[in-house]
Amino acid sequence: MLTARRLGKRYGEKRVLRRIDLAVPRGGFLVVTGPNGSGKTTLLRICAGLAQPTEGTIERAVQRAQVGYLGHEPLVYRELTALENLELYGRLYRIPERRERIGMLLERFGLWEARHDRVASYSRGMTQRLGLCRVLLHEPELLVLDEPYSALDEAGAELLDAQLAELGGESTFVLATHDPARVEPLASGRLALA
Amino acid sequence: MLTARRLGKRYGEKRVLRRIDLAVPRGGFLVVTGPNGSGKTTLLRICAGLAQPTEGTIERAVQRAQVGYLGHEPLVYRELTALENLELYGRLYRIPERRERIGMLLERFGLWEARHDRVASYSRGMTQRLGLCRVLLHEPELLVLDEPYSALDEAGAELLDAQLAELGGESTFVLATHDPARVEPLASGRLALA
Amino acid sequence: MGYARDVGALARKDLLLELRARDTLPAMLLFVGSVFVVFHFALPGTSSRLATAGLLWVAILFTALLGLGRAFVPEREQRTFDGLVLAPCDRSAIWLAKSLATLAFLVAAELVALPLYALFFHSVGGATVAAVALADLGICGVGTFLGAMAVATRARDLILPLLFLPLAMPIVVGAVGATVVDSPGRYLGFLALYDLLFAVICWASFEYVVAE
Amino acid sequence: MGYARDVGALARKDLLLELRARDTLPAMLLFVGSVFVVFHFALPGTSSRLATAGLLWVAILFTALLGLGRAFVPEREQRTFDGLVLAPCDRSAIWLAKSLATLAFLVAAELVALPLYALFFHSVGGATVAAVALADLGICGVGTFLGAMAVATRARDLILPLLFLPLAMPIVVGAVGATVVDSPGRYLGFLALYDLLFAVICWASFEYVVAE
Amino acid sequence: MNRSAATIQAVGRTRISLPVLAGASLVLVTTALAFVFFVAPNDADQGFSQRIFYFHVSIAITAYGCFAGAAWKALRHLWKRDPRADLESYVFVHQGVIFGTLVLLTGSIWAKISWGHWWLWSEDQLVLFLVLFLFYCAYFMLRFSVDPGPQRANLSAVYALFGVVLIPVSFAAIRLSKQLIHPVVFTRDGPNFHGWILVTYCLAQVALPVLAYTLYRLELSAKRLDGRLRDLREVLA
Ligand code: HEM
Ligand SMILES: Nc1ncnc2c1ncn2[C@@H]1O[C@H](COP(=O)(O)OP(=O)(O)OP(=O)(O)O)[C@@H](O)[C@H]1O
Ligand SMILES: Nc1ncnc2c1ncn2[C@@H]1O[C@H](COP(=O)(O)OP(=O)(O)OP(=O)(O)O)[C@@H](O)[C@H]1O
Ligand SMILES: [Mg+2]
Ligand SMILES: [Mg+2]
Repeated sequence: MLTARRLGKRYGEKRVLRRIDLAVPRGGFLVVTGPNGSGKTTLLRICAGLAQPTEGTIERAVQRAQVGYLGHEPLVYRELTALENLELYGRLYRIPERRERIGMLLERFGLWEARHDRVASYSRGMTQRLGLCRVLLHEPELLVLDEPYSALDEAGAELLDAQLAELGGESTFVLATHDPARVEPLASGRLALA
Repeated sequence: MLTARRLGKRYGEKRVLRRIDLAVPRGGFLVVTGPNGSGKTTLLRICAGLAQPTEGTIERAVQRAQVGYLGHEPLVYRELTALENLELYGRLYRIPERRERIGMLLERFGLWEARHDRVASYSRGMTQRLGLCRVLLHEPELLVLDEPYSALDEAGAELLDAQLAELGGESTFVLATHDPARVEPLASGRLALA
Repeated sequence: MGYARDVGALARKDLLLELRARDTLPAMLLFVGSVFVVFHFALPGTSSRLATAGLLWVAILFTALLGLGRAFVPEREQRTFDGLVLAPCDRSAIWLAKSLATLAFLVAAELVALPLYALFFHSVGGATVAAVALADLGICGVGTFLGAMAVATRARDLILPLLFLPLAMPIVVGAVGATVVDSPGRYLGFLALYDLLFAVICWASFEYVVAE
Repeated sequence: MGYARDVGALARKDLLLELRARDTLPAMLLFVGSVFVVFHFALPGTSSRLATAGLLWVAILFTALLGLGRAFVPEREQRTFDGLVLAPCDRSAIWLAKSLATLAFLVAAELVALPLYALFFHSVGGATVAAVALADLGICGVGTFLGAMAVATRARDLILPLLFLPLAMPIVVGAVGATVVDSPGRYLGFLALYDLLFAVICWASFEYVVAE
Repeated sequence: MNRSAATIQAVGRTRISLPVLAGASLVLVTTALAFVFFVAPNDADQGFSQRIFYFHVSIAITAYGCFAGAAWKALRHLWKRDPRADLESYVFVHQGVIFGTLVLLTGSIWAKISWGHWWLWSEDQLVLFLVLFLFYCAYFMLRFSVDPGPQRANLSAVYALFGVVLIPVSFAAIRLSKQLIHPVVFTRDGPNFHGWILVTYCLAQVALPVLAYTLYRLELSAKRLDGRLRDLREVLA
């Protein structure tokens, strides 16, 4: 599904990634760990196709439409409401039964009541939940999640556990986290950056 | 140190906090928990003096200069370097031996190498570390920390543990977190919002 | 068909954002309105057709620059560019939608500007309106493209006019010509050609501007 | 003394940010320069002193508005206002520092604008320079204050000119007067009075604008 | 000062009750109208139409009074943290803008009659009033683009204070720039009219502020009722 060979990335003089080899099979679940500034986000952005490696090659066996990326930023417009944001992405991804699916996700992630509020007025955890809704909206085959548990409360984290377990084996995951124990049962591969 | 009586806060029609009573003694350590959107951030902003309650009263037995607030945002300028940011705050807080202290903090939080880089190029955990440096810079008596562990790697979290333990009993803490177990040994009071 | 729907969804988002934050259109209206009012009081009534046509076009150009400078501000401030880049739509749809949204603001500003111009200076004929329409297309298309390039650099607000003004010179020449002469056909043709040419370049190369 | 150091540290930060991002000054320079160049070609050489003085002042006002609109953009985009509000310095220092930074940009723009004006239109005398200096103080002081107010609102870029222009009217009246008449003393006095009066209110009430 | 203390103070302060006020303003306005139309003599050179002057001038002064009231309440909000002052200040501005509109209307009518134009851009005084009027219109823009809360109250209050400083400064600017073309009634020698004209004018000048105050109290109590209803609904919910 995802194959990288001798990946390297540098910003100007600074080398961030060095000779990374990856092979994530379809349905695989790669957990990326590493201290702050070790290049997890950089690697995940390359996996999602948001950045290009400066060395080596990466191959994705899926279309762009089948990739879901959750980064440190929720990638939603703060001046729009949750509904409007999901509507936009729903149209762009051509989701069938768009409205129903949006409603279902908002309800599942506990944002239904707040769906008409501007995202700017959301709490941090609510924004993260909205980011998750956005990522799951189009049922991507490849999910690239950068610290998806951050800012979530216990209920939210369990919800995410359940979502990951439900999709596990079916979708392919690349997930960066500082708490690998949490996703241990699902993991099929590990990559520790240093 | 911090006394609140029948605190309430609402945004327009929406009521976020309702009849909160607080009494944190000098050297106390209040842990605030609650699900996403329960009002932790709102309460902490009120404690730090960044927001006013719409009902009830709050009293702080310290000057503004003695308050340190770490919110969801690191409150640093992304176009400036770590050093320039801390220099600015060091001047505003009139830190004696400013440069030495800045150097010490940067080294302790592992940012010394990156001190001349713009914050925009920092990883998320590095930005959080810089936010911690900023908060600790002026050795505040009242520390208001909103999910300070978020985005930190294991080493960073242990560093923060050590810092909290070192200051515990001396400074007063109000700390919001989704992982109360982590600060359990230090906690002298708990507040669970719903 | 699908392409048009993507463009529609993206442009709708920009209009909605403007409706919420009212960041762009008021500034453009205020600017273009005050330029004309001021010039009206500053210019003696008998200015040459050429001078006032030049004025009209400079006003339009700078009003557009105002709007273009803000076109990508929401994406930058809220760091949502990644979301658009990842979306399965053709990347050129992002450019087209943003151009259309900017065009909408520019046209709205001109709906105020042209009557004011007619009131204060010279009457506005069909050729002028046609020139305005054609020039608008070129200005918004090229300008949005450069705006997206400028967002990627650090000195955004310096870069945009620096790149844009030279590229807009042919538009001004053609447009002033079309406004002033009696048979503006050639000038209008030139403007249309410019639009077509640059639309094709922008459309084909926008991909490389947004994706790394 | 301590107050001055706070203001210095804050203003230094703003200048540094501008140096890095070059967001404000290039736009101001470009605007004011092109206004004069365009008017030079549009206005016949023999325009009245009053007309060109009006032009000068409108150009300065709008250039300032451009800078003022961006004064609080870093704080807003990077949400650093809280950091400044929490700092132990007197809150009015934030206003003063931001005003000084904006003033620096405005003066830099005028160092280009006034020679251009002298070149194209009328010579610039001591009274004009004094009027510019006094007006700049008022414009930047009041404008920065309103800019901080506007940041807190939803329609920022609409609000700022709406609030600012009425408040700047007395400045324009006084400044045009000082530029045109032979004995500008009264006008300069009026401008100084305006500056003083509004500096005092801004200074005293800025606290309420930034803190809840 | 906390809320309950403020309430006690409000109860303790004697206020004219709303019905009495309404009655008084009704009587005063009708008397003033009667005087304007039946008692005051025709103007020597402007004839009947000059009668609009009684209202025009007193409405203008009432509008300024409202703006001053708004600033006073704003000061109370900022200084004393009087929890009711924000709403009161807002209502004063609202009344001021309503009366300002009336100034523009009556002034325009008068201008049409005596100068033959609805509006003259060359009249600095008119433009000045328009600018001030727009300044206060912008108050609403400002207020309604901030979410309700302490910050909105602060911003509105500061703005109202700016207004009350801007008014004299603008007048000074106009006076400086040229001799007033707009007629000046209150010259240094005192009012240049006498007898019934003076009586009628004074009557209108009393009636309109009382009317404005009545409207102010009316709007205030309606707004307060809204707030209480909202609180009540919340308690029930
Ligand atoms: C700033 C608020 C205003 C004040 C305090 C004010 C005051 C006055 C006063 C005191 C007079 C009486 C002059 C006399 O009896 O000789 C007057 C007359 C007049 N006002 Fe106003 N006025 C104001 C605004 C306006 C506006 C906005 C307009 C027009 C739209 C206007 C149009 C007139 C006209 C046409 C007259 C009669 C002039 C004449 O007799 O030739 N005024 N005003
Ligand atoms: N645009 C950039 N320019 C220069 N350096 C960069 C840029 N982006 C990231 N870096 C550097 O690359 C390194 C890796 O950053 P990255 O964000 O990938 O780390 P990370 O593993 O995600 O860390 P964290 O756990 O803190 O999120 C850091 O040292 C960072 O400073
Ligand atoms: N400016 C605002 N306008 C309107 N509502 C707001 C505003 N700020 C916060 N809220 C609402 O107040 C509630 C509490 O928000 P707050 O940020 O305090 O939650 P929190 O406990 O910190 O949550 P999290 O764990 O997600 O950080 C949320 O429902 C949020 O939508
Ligand atoms: Mg990261
Ligand atoms: Mg929070």
